[in-house]
Amino acid sequence: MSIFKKIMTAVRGGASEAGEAIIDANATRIFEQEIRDAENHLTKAKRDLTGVMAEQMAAKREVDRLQREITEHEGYAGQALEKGDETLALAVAEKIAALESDLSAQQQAHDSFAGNAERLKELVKKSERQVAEHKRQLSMVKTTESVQKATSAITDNFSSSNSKLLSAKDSLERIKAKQQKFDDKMKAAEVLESENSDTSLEAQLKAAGIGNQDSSANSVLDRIKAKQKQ
Amino acid sequence: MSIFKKIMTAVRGGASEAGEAIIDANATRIFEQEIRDAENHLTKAKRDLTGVMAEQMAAKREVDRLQREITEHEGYAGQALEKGDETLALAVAEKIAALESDLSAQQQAHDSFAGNAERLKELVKKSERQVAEHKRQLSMVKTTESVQKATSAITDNFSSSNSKLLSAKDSLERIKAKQQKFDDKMKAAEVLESENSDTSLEAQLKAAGIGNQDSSANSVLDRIKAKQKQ
Amino acid sequence: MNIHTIADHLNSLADNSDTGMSFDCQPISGEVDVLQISILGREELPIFVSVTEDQILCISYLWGVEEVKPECIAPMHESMLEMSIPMPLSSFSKIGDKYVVFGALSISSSLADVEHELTVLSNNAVEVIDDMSDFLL
Amino acid sequence: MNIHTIADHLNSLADNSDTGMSFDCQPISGEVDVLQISILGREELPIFVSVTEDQILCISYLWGVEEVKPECIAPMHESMLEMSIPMPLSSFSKIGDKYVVFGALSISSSLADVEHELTVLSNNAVEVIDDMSDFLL
Repeated sequence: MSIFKKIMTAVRGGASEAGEAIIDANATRIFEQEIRDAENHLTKAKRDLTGVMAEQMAAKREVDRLQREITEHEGYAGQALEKGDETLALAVAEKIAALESDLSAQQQAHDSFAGNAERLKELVKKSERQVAEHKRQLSMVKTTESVQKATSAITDNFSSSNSKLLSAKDSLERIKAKQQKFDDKMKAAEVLESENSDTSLEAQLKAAGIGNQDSSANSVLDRIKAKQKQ
Repeated sequence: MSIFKKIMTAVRGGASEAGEAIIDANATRIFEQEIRDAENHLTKAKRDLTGVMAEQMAAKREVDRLQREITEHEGYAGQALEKGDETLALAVAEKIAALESDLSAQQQAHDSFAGNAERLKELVKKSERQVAEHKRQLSMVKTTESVQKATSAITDNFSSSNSKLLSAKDSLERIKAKQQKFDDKMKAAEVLESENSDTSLEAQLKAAGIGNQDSSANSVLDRIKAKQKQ
Repeated sequence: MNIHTIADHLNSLADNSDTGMSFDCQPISGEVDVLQISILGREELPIFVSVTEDQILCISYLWGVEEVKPECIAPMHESMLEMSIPMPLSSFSKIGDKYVVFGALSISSSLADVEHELTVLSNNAVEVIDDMSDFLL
Repeated sequence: MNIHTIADHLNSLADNSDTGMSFDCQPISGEVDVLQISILGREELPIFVSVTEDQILCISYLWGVEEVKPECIAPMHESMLEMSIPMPLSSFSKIGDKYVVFGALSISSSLADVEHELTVLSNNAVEVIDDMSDFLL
């Protein structure tokens, strides 16, 4: 059964089986090990690819060098023939034959490296896709298990707190009532604030000596005298 | 009708009414203007709050200063009384009475600023909540409209391209077939690669002069002679 | 990022949140750590946060199957699926016999991202209950 | 972030994607800009990307209502809601008469985030079709 189907089955089981693992702990460890293996495999494939591409480049350089040398020696052989020196020409031709044999070997090696590099590139991409896919599946398993355990913790906490479970409609009603109360309080505070501003003005008038003076110099003096008698 | 219900109604309409706006362009502009207004309102409330808090602090400093000065003058009045200078004591008491009147005004101003600051803080928070809520609602409208327009563009593009719409099962089958073909190709490439390695070895043997020599010196010389005759 | 970092951040915000919301965090112990987050004035609709290896899950419980008018289950499911794209940062889900709205954030999200997610999730939850209440008994 | 930035990035990746996937992007003109993204080997299940003011929406179409066994609509809707949390980075939705999986990213996401989202979304889509095919005709 695919991971997706296992999870579909597990979540359908619901809160009653919250403790049950989707894939057992051992299977999870195996799954995680598989991801690590795939990642190691990927690292190895990338290193191999780097090596093969270096060899491919080296072979290409050797092919180019041999081709240049062959062209050069063909020139020498031509010059020897023009001078009528058949013996020298044959010696050069022997050298060319050896170079050509070398070239053929290098060309085949190069083609082989190129093919190998192509194959390794595909392998790297395939491994990258597999690692991403395994990680996605493991994330699904872990998320599902986490949600089931969290649900279980929340349910336990709720039952132990003896709080009454409200319906969604009742919750909403209470929230709206609190909101209304808050808005009313703000409006009242605003009214109070404007009243306070008036009081403040009154106080300022008093400070300027306009209006009633509730603290006369004589009463202050009486107060200080009373303090001294204590 | 709430934005949420408008969107529920609009998406229920489906692709056939894709072009229809959830709230008309003019209403969207009004909505966006409301958000800008709320943001300006918020900026103003924050500035007011900063101002009021500064005034509150200034009033607090003044209250403290007046209290210190009253205590100081109470000391002077006490000393005047101890020296039996009732006239001087009364003059100081007049000063204290004035300071106390000042203090009462400053204390009232301070309390008023404090109440005002509290109210402005609540107002700032409320405005922040409103701005966030309006932005959330506008995002819902814009996302829904964008999805409807995108769906419409995709549908138009699809019908104009005359491509045959595959069922999900058929699509999956084709994807799996391509996957299989790719895996087969990779396996074949691997086999070929190991064969190539053998060929490469053969080529290397040849280069070392072991095995058949297919390019003899004489044939090279004949080739060069033939070239010269051209 | 773990639930304690989130709790410390939200508790330290006090009046300095950019969203105008006041949070109160309470860890719940269990096989996994869960943070119960109450928002001032919305204590009836707490948000539960848990952290896995790769994501931060924020869940708000909406209502139980038993609160839905039986004939409304089908249209409700359809509406939930239809509203899933328009609803920002959250999706509907069903956990056991409870319907929820939830948001999942990357483990590398900033604390500001988490705060924004919680605010939008709470607003989504309140609006969903208000506007889907026709489906409820 | 707009669809052209995304297209340029994905097209320039070639062999250098970290996810092993090769993308091919094709803009679709219309009232809003939409980017059709094909993944090599999965051309039958393209992903459509559009960008709004605050998010990047990635949508993969699964199947039409007419492909579902009529008696399976209800259990399918329920499974979709139940799988919504476990399925990483994507959720189910219904657009008109089509079912989709989609992912929404913040407009401030990095191009690497977008690439990761597309890869996971594509994998989710393929797996969903495979594992929900019992519901289909």
